[in-house]
Amino acid sequence: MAENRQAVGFGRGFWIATAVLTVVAAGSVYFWYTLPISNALPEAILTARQIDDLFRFMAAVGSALYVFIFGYIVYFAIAFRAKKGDDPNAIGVQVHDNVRLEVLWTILPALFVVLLSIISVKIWYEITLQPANGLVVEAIGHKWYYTFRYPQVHGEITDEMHVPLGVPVTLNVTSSDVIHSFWVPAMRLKTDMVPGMVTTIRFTPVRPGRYQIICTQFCGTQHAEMNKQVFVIEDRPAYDAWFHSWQAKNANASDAVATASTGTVALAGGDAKAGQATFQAKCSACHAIGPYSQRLVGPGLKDVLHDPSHPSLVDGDAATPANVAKILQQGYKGDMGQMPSAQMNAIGDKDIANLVAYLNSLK
Amino acid sequence: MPHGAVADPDEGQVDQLYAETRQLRLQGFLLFLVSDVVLFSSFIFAYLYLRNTLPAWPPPGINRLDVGFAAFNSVVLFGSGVTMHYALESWKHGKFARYANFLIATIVLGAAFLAGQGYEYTNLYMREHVSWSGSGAFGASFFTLTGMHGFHVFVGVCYLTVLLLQSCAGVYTKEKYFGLTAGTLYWHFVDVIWVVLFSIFYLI
Amino acid sequence: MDFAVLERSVAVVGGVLVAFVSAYALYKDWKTPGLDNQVFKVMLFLLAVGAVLATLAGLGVLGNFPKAA
Amino acid sequence: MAVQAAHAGGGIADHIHPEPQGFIRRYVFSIDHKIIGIQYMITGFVFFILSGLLAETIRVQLMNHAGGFVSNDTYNEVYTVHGSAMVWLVIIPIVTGGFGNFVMPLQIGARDVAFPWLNMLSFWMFPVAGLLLFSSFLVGAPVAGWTEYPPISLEGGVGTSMWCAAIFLIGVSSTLTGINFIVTIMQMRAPGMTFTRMPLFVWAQLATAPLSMVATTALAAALAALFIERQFGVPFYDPTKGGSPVLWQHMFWFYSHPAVYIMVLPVFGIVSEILPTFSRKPIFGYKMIAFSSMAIALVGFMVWAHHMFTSGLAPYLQLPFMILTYVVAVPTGVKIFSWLATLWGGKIHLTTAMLFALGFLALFTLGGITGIFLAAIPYDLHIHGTYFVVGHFHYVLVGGSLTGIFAGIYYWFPKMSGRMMNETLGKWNFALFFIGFNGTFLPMHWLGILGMPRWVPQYDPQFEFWNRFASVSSFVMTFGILLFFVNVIWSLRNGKKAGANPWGARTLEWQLPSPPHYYNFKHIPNVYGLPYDFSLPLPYKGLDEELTDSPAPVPAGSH
Repeated sequence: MAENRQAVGFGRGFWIATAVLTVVAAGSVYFWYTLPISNALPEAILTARQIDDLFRFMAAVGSALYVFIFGYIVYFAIAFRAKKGDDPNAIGVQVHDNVRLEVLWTILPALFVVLLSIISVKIWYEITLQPANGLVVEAIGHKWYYTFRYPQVHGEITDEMHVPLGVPVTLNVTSSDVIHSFWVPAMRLKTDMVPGMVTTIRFTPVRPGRYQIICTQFCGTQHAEMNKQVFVIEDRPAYDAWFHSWQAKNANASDAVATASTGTVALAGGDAKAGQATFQAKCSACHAIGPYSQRLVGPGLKDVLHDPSHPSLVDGDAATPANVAKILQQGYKGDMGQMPSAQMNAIGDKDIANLVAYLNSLK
Repeated sequence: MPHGAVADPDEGQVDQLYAETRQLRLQGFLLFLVSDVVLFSSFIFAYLYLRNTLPAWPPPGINRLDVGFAAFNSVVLFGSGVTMHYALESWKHGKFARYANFLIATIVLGAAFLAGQGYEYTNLYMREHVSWSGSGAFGASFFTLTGMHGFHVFVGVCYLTVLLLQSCAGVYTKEKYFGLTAGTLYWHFVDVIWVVLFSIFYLI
Repeated sequence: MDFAVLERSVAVVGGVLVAFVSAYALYKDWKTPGLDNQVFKVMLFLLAVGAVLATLAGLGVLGNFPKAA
Repeated sequence: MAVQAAHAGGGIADHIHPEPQGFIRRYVFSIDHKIIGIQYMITGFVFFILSGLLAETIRVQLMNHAGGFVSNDTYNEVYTVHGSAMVWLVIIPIVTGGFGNFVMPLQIGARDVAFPWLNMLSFWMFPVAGLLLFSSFLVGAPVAGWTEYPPISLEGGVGTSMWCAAIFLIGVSSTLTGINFIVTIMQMRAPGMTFTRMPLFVWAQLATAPLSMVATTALAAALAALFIERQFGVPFYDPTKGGSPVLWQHMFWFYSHPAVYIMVLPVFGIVSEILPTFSRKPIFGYKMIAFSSMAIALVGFMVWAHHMFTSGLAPYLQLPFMILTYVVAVPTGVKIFSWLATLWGGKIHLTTAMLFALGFLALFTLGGITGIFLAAIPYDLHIHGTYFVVGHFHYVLVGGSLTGIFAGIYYWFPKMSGRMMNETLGKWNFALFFIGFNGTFLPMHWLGILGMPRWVPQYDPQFEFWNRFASVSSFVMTFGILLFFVNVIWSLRNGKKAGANPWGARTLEWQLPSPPHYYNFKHIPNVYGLPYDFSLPLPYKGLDEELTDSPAPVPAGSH
């Protein structure tokens, strides 16, 4: 049996094939490690390089492995084929098992899995643990466009997204209708924009330029046209100019749609009188000015801030002005329907302050 | 054992064959119940998931479900599980009259449970204004799950009635009564699902 | 008599009864062979658990009662 | 006869009945597993042609970066129905209902499945579901892709509800088939056929059946919820009414990841039969292959959220899903290496069936490797929802499952019809399919990495070259597949008579005449060994006499 195996299985052809495949596999490893990915697709943020390195690692190992598997398939199919002159009833080498070999090819992939897990967890931590102290931007998906909110800019910016070079960005994304997605290929980052949910990604742009934002989650007829661009601007004054221009442009339109879901609202100087008017216009469809039990859609709000039997709000937080403001700002996904966020209600920070002042004045 | 013993069925090993086909049907029926359990589990997962994503449960404006009546109604259903168990036991021991009494008791208790649930639904809808489609995830998960369970109870009541009629008509014998076993399995399954539903809706 | 108290009392008494009977049935069946009987045993056990839960709920240990308004 | 009276409910003795003579009872509403298996295949291939046409519509649209062949909405309908039909009406029914029904009872030495009537019922749900799905085109088919994520799938007309109903129906059919197969394999194996003597195809079906049973039921729940939300406004998924869109994704992928294994595991079984037969060698590492099927099935239930890395799950929830997905690589690797080792030192007969099996090995391996890229969260954040994904799952489902299906048809066609398929046509079929397939789907990986999202009727002009390349290649592939149908139809009439065992294979079904008798086995044989030892005598005793001593012939078309 042993000679037979030598002659049939591990003859010169096998070793030549193995040598050729090893060279090809080494070549493919070299190919992936030297492939200039950033020429085809720039690496625009700090972690993009590492993500590409992960790709190189997987592609190199994967293609080397594939070269061997495919190569051996072809080689075996040719080398061991039944030839014309063969005995028609000839059979192959009758081996069933080889414990050492099987252990080997269980352990090796398992080790690869461990290695890959370590590498990907490490990179993934770097992606999720990007600094949170920089610029906070909010991106909102609509059918079929994106808008953005910046701190100190009222309303939504319908222009392209602008970020200064080197400043960490915290991007909160959400959607106003169906699920969209926010993908910047050059940043190797993507997150779904799920309605009713705020998802956060963080990145630090390190390469100036203009990059596509693409929606990858099907969102309707014109899904394919849902694109925008993000400008990474090296020239700080230029960024500031763009920023101020939007501050000016949105100065008046501001309170129509306000910043939501991030940052706390300044409550000082709320005007109860104005709040009452806003309440009539925006809240009275669902809330009565009566006791808690006087329910329209939501509960009665007469003594929402001063009712000892209801010390906490629907979200479980204590009934304090700041927490009421938070609900007004972020909305609340309730069950009789949704308490709309400030964005959906089209009220601004000032309105929230007024409303809180008004509610606080009721006793 | 695989069916070597039936290689030559012409010899008429009827009881052997009965044992074999009974085993087939038993396994098939149990697997059917397993897939039904998965169906319920999926909806239970949906309920717990939705409940978990909301900041407060029950949502504002909806009172907690009345556990008192539910406990009463649950005991009715659990009691029917016990009577069903003894119905099958009686059949196995050849006490057919006792069997019929227990089975009728089971059917009555099952129907009583359905009536109780109807009462609870009416109460929720009329007094608490909780409805299937108008009360958010609460109404959706509560009515879908309990409704599905109620439908299973209803099917069970019908199934047991058929079994009662069949056994009166002499379909089953003291040795061959797989239909009754299946009915008992189904009824226990319905009970046990309710243990879970009762816990997750009324107790937590 | 308050209907609510009645239903809770029935739940407690019935729950104890059902729990005991199913536990007894489980005890009697403990050594029966066969796939169906194994399943029955699991079911009886769960039934007993359910009855205990219902009893505790009837006693007000578990679950919430609507506040007497 | 007393026997019949005792088993009116179905079961083993059913096939002691006389063979039905009427055409309807014999070929249409048949309870014979062989006929039902063939019915599954024919129906599946009819739907395959229809959804193949849809696929070509997609490729024609994408010839031009601005689209223009069909409107956006039509395009969306086309790929949605293409995906849904290929998954639920083509691959799953053919590999489980088709091959499982035809081959599995023959291989375990049974006269039929455990519940023949249930089997017929499951089959007839399938064409009904198919008609329901395709007729949704008349009222406006669903548009949101085969995944139908809400809230977008809550919009639109009744088409999406029809989609729900159709998939629900096919799901019930799949669940019942799963139950049927589990009981059959557990209870109806021939005497002596222990678990470690079962052919690997049977092992593969045994690993698949619980998946079809459990996972499909979970999908049924998700579909039922979507249906009642669409029709009655009951909020499960709509965030504005207190539901959660991510809930659907959990429930859908809890099914749809195992669904991938439902589509691929039986094909592993097919390949594990073909490779030893045409290598004239025992399968290498029988136990490891069988065990790894079960391991894949088990782990397959625990990895669903790797489709949801961009959906905003809590980060600590994502990690275990990534690592468990990597773990799937180990049993899959074991299988691939074992198949390679089966080839080593064999006497390989390169029949068309063998070529397709080798093609499966090559293409599926690549699909498996690209799967690792998608499992790695950091890289998935880049390529999720792009053409990389499209390329990947077509390598798994077309390169894997469909290639395996072709291999299986070329292999078992003689058993089904009694005639051989044409080998020359078959080899052209393989070559064109293999080349066209790679040309179509390989470039998609690179397109995805560079930034081409999926589900788009128009795209950035920079991707136009490779899209055209893919489209042209897909025409080549389609032509190759066309040759397959030509071959089947031609061979049904003109193929050489096959005889009982044209390939010299050793599993039980090849020890019966082609096509087998209505009862399969007049006498159930005794089994006392694995079917893969080519140096030993056949491990069966008590087979019908006229066949046991016919010598193993040379496989036709092997030179």
